Amino acid sequence: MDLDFNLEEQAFRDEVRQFLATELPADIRDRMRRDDASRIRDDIVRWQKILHAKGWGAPAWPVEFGGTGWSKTRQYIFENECAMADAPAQLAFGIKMVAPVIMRYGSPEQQQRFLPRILAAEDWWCQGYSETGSGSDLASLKMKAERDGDEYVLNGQKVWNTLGQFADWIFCLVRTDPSAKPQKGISFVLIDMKTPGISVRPTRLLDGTYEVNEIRFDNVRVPVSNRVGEENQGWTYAKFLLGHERTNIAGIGFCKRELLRLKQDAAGTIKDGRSLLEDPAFGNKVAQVEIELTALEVTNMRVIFAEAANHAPGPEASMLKIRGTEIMQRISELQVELLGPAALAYRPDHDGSRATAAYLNLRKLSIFGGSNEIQRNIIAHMILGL
Amino acid sequence: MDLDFNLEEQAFRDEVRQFLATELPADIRDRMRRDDASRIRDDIVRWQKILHAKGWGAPAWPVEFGGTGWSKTRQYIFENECAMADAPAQLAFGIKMVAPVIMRYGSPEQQQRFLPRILAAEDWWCQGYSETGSGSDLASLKMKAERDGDEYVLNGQKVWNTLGQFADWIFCLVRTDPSAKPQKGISFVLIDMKTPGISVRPTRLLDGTYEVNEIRFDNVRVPVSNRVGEENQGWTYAKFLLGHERTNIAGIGFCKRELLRLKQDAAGTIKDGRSLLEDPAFGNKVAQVEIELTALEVTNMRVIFAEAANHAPGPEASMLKIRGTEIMQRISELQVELLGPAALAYRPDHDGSRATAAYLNLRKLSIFGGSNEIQRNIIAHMILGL
Amino acid sequence: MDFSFTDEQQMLLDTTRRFIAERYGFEHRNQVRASADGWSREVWAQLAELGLLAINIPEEEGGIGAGPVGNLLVGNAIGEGMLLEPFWSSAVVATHAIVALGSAEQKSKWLPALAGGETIAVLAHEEASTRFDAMNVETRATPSGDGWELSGRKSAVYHAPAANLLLVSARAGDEWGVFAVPADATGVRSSPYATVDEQRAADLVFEKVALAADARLGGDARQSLQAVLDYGLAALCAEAFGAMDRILAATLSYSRSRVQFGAPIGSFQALQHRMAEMLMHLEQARSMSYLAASRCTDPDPAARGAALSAAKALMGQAARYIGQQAVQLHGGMGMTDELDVSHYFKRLLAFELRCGTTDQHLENYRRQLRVA
Amino acid sequence: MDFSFTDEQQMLLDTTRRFIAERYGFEHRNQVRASADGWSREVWAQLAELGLLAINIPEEEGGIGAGPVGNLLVGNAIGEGMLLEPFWSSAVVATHAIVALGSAEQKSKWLPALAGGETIAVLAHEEASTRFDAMNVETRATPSGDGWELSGRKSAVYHAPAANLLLVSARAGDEWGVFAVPADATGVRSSPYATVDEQRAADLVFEKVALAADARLGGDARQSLQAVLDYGLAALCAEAFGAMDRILAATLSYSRSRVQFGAPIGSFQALQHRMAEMLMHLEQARSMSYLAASRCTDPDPAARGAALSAAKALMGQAARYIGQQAVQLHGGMGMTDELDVSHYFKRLLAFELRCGTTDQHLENYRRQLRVA
Repeated sequence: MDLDFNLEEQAFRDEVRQFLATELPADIRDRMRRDDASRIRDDIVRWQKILHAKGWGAPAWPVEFGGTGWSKTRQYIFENECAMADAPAQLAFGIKMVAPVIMRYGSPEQQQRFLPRILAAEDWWCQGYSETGSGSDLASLKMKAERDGDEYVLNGQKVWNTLGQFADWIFCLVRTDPSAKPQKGISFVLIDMKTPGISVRPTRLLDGTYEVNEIRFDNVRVPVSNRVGEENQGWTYAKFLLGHERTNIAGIGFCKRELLRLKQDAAGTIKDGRSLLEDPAFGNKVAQVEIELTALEVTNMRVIFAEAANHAPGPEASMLKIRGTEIMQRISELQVELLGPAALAYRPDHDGSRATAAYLNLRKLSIFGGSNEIQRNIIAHMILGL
Repeated sequence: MDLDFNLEEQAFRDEVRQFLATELPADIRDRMRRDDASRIRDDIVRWQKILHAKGWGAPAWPVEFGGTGWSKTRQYIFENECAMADAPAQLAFGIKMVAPVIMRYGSPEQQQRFLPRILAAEDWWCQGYSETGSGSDLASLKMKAERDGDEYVLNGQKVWNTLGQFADWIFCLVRTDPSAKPQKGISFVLIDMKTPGISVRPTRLLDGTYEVNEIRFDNVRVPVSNRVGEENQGWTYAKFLLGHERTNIAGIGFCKRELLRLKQDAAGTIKDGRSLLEDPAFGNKVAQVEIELTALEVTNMRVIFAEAANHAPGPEASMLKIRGTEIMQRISELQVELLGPAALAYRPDHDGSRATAAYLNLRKLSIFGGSNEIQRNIIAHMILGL
Repeated sequence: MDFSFTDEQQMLLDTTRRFIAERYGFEHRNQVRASADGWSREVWAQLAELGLLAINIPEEEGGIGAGPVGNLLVGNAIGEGMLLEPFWSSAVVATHAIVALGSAEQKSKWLPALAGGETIAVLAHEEASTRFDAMNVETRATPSGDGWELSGRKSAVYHAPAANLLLVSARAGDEWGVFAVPADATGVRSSPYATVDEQRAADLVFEKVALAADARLGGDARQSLQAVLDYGLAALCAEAFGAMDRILAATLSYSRSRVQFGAPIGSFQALQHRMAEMLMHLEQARSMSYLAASRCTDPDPAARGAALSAAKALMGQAARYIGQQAVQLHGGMGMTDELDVSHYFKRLLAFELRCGTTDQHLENYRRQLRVA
Repeated sequence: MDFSFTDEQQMLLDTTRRFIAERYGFEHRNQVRASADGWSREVWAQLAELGLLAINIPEEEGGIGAGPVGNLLVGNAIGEGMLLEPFWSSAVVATHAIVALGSAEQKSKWLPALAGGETIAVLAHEEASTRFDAMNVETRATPSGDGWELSGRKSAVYHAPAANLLLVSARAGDEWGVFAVPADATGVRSSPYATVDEQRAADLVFEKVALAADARLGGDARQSLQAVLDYGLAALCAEAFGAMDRILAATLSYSRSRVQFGAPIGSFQALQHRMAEMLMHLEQARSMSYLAASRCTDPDPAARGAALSAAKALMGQAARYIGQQAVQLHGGMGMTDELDVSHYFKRLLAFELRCGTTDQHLENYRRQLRVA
């Protein structure tokens, strides 16, 4: 048993750090520090191109598709170092979500057509899963895809589509057999966002930002060749995708970065002649969350180690998701508490606003990607066997 | 709106305090302080006789049955003052549980026979409700009562019978119609504990005490005249009883007494030159629980006021039960935390043992009288309409 | 012990609720919120007409004199409607400050205009330096000629952009003072901004602002200023309760209608227990809003402070729990600007931070713990 | 990064688990617990025979030298079986103290007897004065003739009633010392008692106990004493994890078989989510037990202390949550002496209080928070 990275892993970490120190553009990093630039298309695209140029565009892909071929451990190190260096997160929808499905279930043509453009940030992908009546209960989705010769005719609506306002392509779960049981009649299709009949309406969120969209499909015609895998087998691919989405779901790097920020700010806030980091009551709260994060870091490494030892990503990811989001939300709460009344101001140029905006926005963590309630169901059923 | 007791209520409170100061025997009070004497039969009986002599033997009974005829507010004041003065709690099974049922549904003969002896502590009553397979799901109880002429023949087993090892009488829910729906075939019977065929086995608890019993009934013959109300209507009486059991369910007086004890002990424990009451971390925990208790005290008074305004005891009692038991368990936790390693010793003569024994014993609070989970179901169904 | 309200008190609540139901629905509020000022002069005039701006003016001064219980009930309704108008700042705190501290001349000068809505006043008290000690004011008033010269900074003053009259707390030698400053006086600089709960506030700078001698409200305000703050805090608690009550109602309603896995989500036991927990927080918060109203005029500053800190701490915790769970149970819908839920959520977040944070009030309460 | 165990380590775990399964079932444990001593000399001899009493003795001293990972795995099994024998006190802490501090003579004098089980030793360190500062020892050793005179008081010394050798921490002038004292030495008074987790402990008084010069283990123990305590704490964490693991397993099993309202209680969503929460506490605790084992021999006292305080604080919280919920989910059955649940529950309560409370370790951790 050894909880530390070995020499080879340490050398890799140093290499990543060095790369980030020299190659992450200062303007992007500064935007990330000031406000969360992970919602800015240009920054994400520019950073992806830089990573791609280095050969690091797809940390989790095998080499044959242009990926790095890195071990799980290296991927974990890489993502955490990027987050800690204030690099924007790579756009998951292409690299982490649709690409693994295309690699595993797509045709050679689909692989050649889509994967290189994802890697090079030439296509911006988004996800069409949830519908108004189908959130946690995804399998109840209703969007229709009716066969008409070589085409599907799509009608319906998708919601909670993240960053789709910038998208070139969308992958959707659609119902190709309305008569089958809910999970049986679903197909997985790739849709060019420029196809006539698609309309995107951004949803204003509580923090004032536009991050998710409602997308309507009115008689949208998509070539059948854009379907991945077999007709009516989409649910299988969706579940496969879910497993991949959950790599690094704990967000250790993000938590560490924001915890450091919290500690720095606490150390700079003076109360009764000492800093809030030294204040017993507030300091204990910071200590508590740092301890929990320390434990989660070890737990995360244990899960990676188990996966590497030939286990597929399992329901353990649900634990990482719940605890990771709880910790991130807790850190965010403490950032607001630290500011106190200064967190009331809500304007872009006000120091307090970053923490407040993050607090509002990060409520999503326990809702999306399978709500934390759904994750608890998964733990109860899949791990505890209840 | 006035949160304070009015002059008449204050005068009553002072009268109760004065009575307690002079009439509560010092040896009983000291046993209560040293160890929880509410499990000692002689102390409870002696105190009940003193209360009875004063005319205060049954605070909630109407005058016609020898009760005080006090308002809900006076009952509340009385119970809290008694608890704060370290008086043993009155035995609920007779005074608060079976007596209201007998008053409402019993025959005049039953009323004349049982009520005066309850008041005078001549009969010790206990409750026979739960069975091995019927805890939260009480209506599934199986103990049989078969009619044989003027008698019922009882067979079965009751568990979690509190203080039944001292009992003269037991009231039981028994199944008189096995073919009816679970809640329909139940009757409410009164049983002399000296009847042949009854055997009592005390259950050793985690704190080493004997507080509950398993009671077996083997062909126990009980006169039909000992049935309260109608045959097969017992579930109605049980529900009626439940409402009465829940008066003062929050235990404000007990919480206040134990909180005061906690604060006194904290004030006497020195760390880094100041007391643990002044220690920011520990002091905040004490402050938190005192604040919650303050709120619950107001909530409790609101419920009493609403009941007095002609509403029956409602599902609001579930809130009082949950929060009251949470607060009491929290105070108990803090008493153990305050002692630290001194709470490890577990022997009657060791200072630390009282808090530790209480901590172990008080786990029951969230389990018995309808577990806190069942109370949350009640709130969801009866108050929130979910 | 009496938890009933008088007919007059009940009428005050009904009047305010009816006004909000008829004139301040969620859609109308959205329009107000999107306007340049972020609040409505028309609504303000209507509040004046209904007499609501006079509830903190004693009857002998021509007002309604509804006192803390009036603020409790009107505050509930205002929180339910999430009013954006400067009611709390002007009609509660500033009005009460003038009633409590002002001379007869000052009262007759300002109270009628406050009741009529022509004068909008705010108490500018909090500063960076009052973060951990509400009385640690650094703004100073120094005698100058016949009057005073005022210098200092105030931060996050709610509704200051709407005000034409600023009541500024300041040290005056060894004493405390509250000074009336016209919002357009020379030397007053205001940096206005929107707050997280969609209201407007400003950071204020006072640079050698020249004031006449009669600008000072009363004499040494050492005790009375804290009393005014406590009075205002009780009213803020009432508002917060109204918001909590509504956000839970919205959650219950959503959970009954939202179907997933073939059943309303309100039928899932884990969510039922969550909502039961929310209700308990709500009822404990209600009790504390009563306690705050009952004790906020207690002449004993220690007893008053303990009760108000207890109320603010517990209600701040309830606001967080209820608010967060309401958003959570609404799922993605709770994150959108479209439902009222997210707006209540932000109002409750602001409540946590205003008039002393939850942490600060818990500490205040701890410092007065006694073995008694 | 490697979470695998060597074959030797795995064998150690299997050996201990098999021994407990075969010889230390719950019924047998009940008999041991009811005995006068409260532990079994027969079991102790068997542990010696299996080599388990030698796992903290280096191979070069004739032991097994299994180190922290050995303690992690054996500790897990001991916690699972809730052993009542003085394993932790004698075979882990006291043995390690002699290995770490003792001279060659002292090692060869005591280690074989410790491995054989004839010598049972405990480290008597905690006093009333060490409650909030583990190094604030008041017991003193003063030079006397060729040797020492020892005076002071030690409290809640686990397994002291079983020990024939006491290792007593004391101030010796400006230095720290650890002194070997025969349990029956003149001037030693012991007040033995049962602990809440059914083990035995004693408060000890040393009144001018005369010791030979060679009674002192090593020289100034300022650093090494803390290192020994940390080493022991990691092993205690391993025991606690074993108990948590079993009490959750018992709860899962009970919730699958206990039927109420026509369904196993494990099918109720609110309880499912509770058990999911218990599992997350358990897995976080497991990680921390690994961290404690990994860092407990770190030569940097600050890094070691931070890791161990983090582990103890989090595991103490997990112990409380898992323990309380296990009892709760068992209903009345969880309160009885009859099931193992209540015994695990008490073992976990004791864990919270031993070797520094949860509060104290959280504070220790806070004090070393750095912006780095």
